Amino acid sequence: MTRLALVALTLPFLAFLLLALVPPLRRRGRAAGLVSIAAVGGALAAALALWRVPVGAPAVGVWEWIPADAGPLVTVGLYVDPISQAMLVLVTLVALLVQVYSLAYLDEERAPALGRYYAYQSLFAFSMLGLVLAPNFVQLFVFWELVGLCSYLLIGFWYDRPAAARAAVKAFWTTRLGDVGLIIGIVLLWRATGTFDFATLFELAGGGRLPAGLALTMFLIYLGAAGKSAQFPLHVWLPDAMEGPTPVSALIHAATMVTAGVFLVTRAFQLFAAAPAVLALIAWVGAFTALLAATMACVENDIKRVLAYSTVSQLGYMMAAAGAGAPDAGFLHLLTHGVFKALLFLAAGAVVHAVGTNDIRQMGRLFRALPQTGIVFLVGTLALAGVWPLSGFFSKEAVLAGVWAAHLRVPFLMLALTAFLTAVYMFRVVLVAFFGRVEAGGHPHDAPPPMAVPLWVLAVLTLAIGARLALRGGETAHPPGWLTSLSVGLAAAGILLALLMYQVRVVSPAAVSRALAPLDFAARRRYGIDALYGALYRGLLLGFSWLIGWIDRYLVDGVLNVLSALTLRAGDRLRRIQSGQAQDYVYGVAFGLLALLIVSRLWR
Amino acid sequence: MTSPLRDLVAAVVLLNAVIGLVTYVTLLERKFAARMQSRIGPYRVGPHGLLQPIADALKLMMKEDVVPARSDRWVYNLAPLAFLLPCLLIFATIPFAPGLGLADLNIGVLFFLAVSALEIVGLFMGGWGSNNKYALLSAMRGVNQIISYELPFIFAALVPVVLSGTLRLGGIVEAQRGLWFAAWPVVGQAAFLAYLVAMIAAENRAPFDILEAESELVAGFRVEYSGMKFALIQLGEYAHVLATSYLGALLFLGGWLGPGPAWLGAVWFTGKALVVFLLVTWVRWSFVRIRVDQILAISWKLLLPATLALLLATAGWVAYRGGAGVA
Amino acid sequence: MTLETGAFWGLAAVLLASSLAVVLTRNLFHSVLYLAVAIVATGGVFLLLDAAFLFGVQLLLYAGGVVTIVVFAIMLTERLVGEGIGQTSRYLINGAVVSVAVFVGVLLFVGQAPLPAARRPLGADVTRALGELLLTRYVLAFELLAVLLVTALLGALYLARTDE
Amino acid sequence: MTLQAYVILSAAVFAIGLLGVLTRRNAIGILLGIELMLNAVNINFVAFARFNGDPAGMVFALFTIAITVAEVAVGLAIVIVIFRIRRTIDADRLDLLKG
Repeated sequence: MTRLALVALTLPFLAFLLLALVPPLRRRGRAAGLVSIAAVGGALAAALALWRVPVGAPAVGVWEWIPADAGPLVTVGLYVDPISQAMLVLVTLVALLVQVYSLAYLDEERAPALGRYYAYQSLFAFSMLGLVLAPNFVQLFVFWELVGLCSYLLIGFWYDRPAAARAAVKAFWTTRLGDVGLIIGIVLLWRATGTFDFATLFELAGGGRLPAGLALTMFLIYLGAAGKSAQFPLHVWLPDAMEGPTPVSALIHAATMVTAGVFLVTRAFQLFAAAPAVLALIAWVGAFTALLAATMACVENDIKRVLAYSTVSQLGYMMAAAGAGAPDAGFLHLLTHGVFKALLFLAAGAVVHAVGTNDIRQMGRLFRALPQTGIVFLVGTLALAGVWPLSGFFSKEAVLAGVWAAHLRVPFLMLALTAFLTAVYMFRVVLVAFFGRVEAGGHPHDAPPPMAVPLWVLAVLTLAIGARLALRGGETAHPPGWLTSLSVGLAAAGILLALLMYQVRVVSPAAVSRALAPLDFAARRRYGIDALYGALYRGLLLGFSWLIGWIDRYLVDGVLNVLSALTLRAGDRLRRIQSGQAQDYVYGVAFGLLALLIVSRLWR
Repeated sequence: MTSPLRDLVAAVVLLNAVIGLVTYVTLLERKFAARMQSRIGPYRVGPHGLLQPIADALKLMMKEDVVPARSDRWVYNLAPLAFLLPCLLIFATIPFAPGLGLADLNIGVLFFLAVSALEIVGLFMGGWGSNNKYALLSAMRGVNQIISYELPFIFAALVPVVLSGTLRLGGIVEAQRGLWFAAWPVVGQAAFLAYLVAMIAAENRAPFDILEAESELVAGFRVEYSGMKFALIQLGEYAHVLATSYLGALLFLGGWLGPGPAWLGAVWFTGKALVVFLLVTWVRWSFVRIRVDQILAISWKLLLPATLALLLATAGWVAYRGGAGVA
Repeated sequence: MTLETGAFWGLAAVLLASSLAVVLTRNLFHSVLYLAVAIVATGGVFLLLDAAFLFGVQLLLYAGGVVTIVVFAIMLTERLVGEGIGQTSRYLINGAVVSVAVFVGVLLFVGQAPLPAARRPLGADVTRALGELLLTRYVLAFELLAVLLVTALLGALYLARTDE
Repeated sequence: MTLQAYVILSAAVFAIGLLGVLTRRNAIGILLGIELMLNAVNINFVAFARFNGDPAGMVFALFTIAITVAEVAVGLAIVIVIFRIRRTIDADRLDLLKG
């Protein structure tokens, strides 16, 4: 069983090594892509095979890594349980589809750049799989950072664009900020328990033998998760990360990397459960993030950014569920969301590919030009809005149920409002872009097969998962009866409002903006968070730099200048002793002899 | 016996004897040279010209003493003394017979060499003090030549020392009882030959007399000297030649060893020394002068390596024999 | 007053006077001659100390050395004949003060040092003892000295050669 | 004579030589001063050797003499080179090493 997981893990890595170490292959571009796709395809096959194996207890395979006196301090290995099985499938599936999609999407890239892209992709797949399969915190952290590195590389894939380079750096630093907390938390946890191993830790947690006072530790670990999963206030990097290629956004910023935080919380939920305060904080922050991102999504005109805010919002959902003590609901939403958000991103990519712009105000009547894309986008939108019987409906309902069951009234209300807003902004995009009055420029046409096939696969999966969930019923939570109607009602109300505003035009968007003027004003400026960070960064860093500069210029240099001046002057004085005439030195010898005589006389 | 007074008396006696001997050696040379050239030589003063040296001395003493203008007066005046003194001093160590000598030092050979080396100081003082181009050139040539031949001379003189195993002159003589070193196969003869050559060069006698070289330098470093000072220089020169002859006789010809009673020793010794002297004179009147570079080449390229090798060979042979000396 | 005492005082007087003359005479040539006197006087002191062999070595080596110095001194004047080679002293007072200070310092040092009062017997044949010491206990230094001499000879030749 | 007398004589000669080294302006004059100092050292060696009854000191004096010869040779060579280059052997003007 671990062997299958190992195959899934190593195949992308081998592909990466191949692409990294064999330049001719990498420079071939398309061939490199095929190698990478083959590898991740193999990984998907292994993951699917692994998925079919029922798992009782988590299967763990370990090898020693960091030796210590009393047994190995750290081991590496594979940790296979239902969560990692599901994540394996999700990751490899999305990765495979994205890579296939990229073949067409990045068709115009130069071959070496394409080879580089696929090398990054393979490395990312490897990293993400390693993260998912990590049996302990250290390995998890290593792959966690590798994932961060790949994210940086892929966001900055078009490194000659200043915006992309800046976004890559921003994403890197913002997530690093959380990671500092994560590694401190890991070390603190190790000090408290003496182990990094999940299995051992869960055993301790299961037996209630965890040491008390873990709140700070778990909060620090949560910080890492919050950074990766773009939780408020570390969410600012994700919208900017849309500067990368769209497939990258689909892979990293919808389906896989950003869910790592949720995955971490889910994986370590037993540990978080030992710190209820942290759990509550997670729930509150998650709900708030969901609402905040939803409002920002309502006023965003960049189609990819709308999806990005939507992702932040849905991540908030998952976190809220986890925080509310319903990690299964959150994880379910993670899976469904991973599928349909990847679908939405890839569809948006197809739209962007066809139209050549990201701005929905310059799109319109695209449904006629891109019927296939329009259909799959609509499927994704409906799923995201939570319309029965699509997958999103069930997972969202499960989340709401979980939060409600945890008696978190305010977060529940925020999440409900988010559900409503989600429907509004998603349909705003659909209506404006696909059914709007503006004529899109150029001659948009449907995507080529390598792009279309993944879209259809994902759309079908979205439907199939929904159908499966509908048939099997919600086995994870038992929502109160009114919740279903509430969900459907919220979604319907949102859709209706969007229709009224953007299709029927009964309600003027401008009037709504005016009515909610302060909110609108703030949301359009991202609530000033980015500006605040910028100001903080500038103020703190530049102020600090200025201070350092002042100290360096006047204190350090001053002392050195004084020293050097003294040295120079003293040297100039001393120099005169050296007259260059040997006889003057003989005087020195004579004085030395005299001194010796005198000393020897005094010594007696 | 060794009271200072006795030493003083002995010194005065010896000094006068030596001076007298040296005076008549000049006559001997002149006569010898004349005979070689089928002349008669000095004949007017005294029977067979026997009083000629005394007449010469009187003449020189009465001649005007000329001091060149702008000469280095002190140096000029002291040079003859500085030249003569070492030449006479070396006689102090020569034992003319067993017990007949001022001091038989246990480093006799070395003393002889060391003191005779002082001679060049006087020589150079004369050349410099005269304030004369030729005199100075002559003096510099002399320094060159004497320093060059000092080493071969020392090496040659050391061969008997090694053979006898002592630096004491008396000891060296005693070691030759039975066989003179000059008669020793190969080693002794080669050393004696080298000694003669080095001696001629070190005494600046023809054919090594470039520092006099009448055709080039008029009369060498003593060109400006006249009167008594000239006489002193001549005296010193002949005294040095005679002393070296004595040393040669002592080192190679068995010194005072000879048939007859012990008091005859001094006579034998002087006779042998005169033989050496005549050998040198014979060479002097037989060969032409050679060039400066040839002189230096002979010393550094031939004589020095040869004598060094000879000395080493001698030392090796003595070591092989298992010790030196009379026993 | 024994002969040795008298000889010592005489030699000491000659040595000191000629040394002073070496240092103070304005004529370099005279300086060198005075040095010759000083060297001979030193040799005399060696004789007083029963080191006859050293006396011989001293005369033999220094006589050549001194005259060589003269020759070079003359070469360097660039004139074969002429006035004496002038040389002057500088800071004579300073030098005198320092020298006298060193002398006094040594005197004070010697004054308190425990020195042997009388001569100890030196053995019958000093020269033989010297030779044996040279070739046994100090043979390494002796050989090194030979190396030094050769090196100095070559070095002097190299330095003084004319560039062709 | 006592050893003190010889040592004092030696010290005096040494001081005189030092005076010459310190005050002479002519490089050859300085060399002469050095010769004097070495002579003084030799007197000391021999005197101590004699009074201690140990010929080792005389061996050292021998070494000193030989080394002096080497020193004179090299020193004069240096003087010649200096003269050739600077046309002077006035020690006051030989200050290329001035700091």
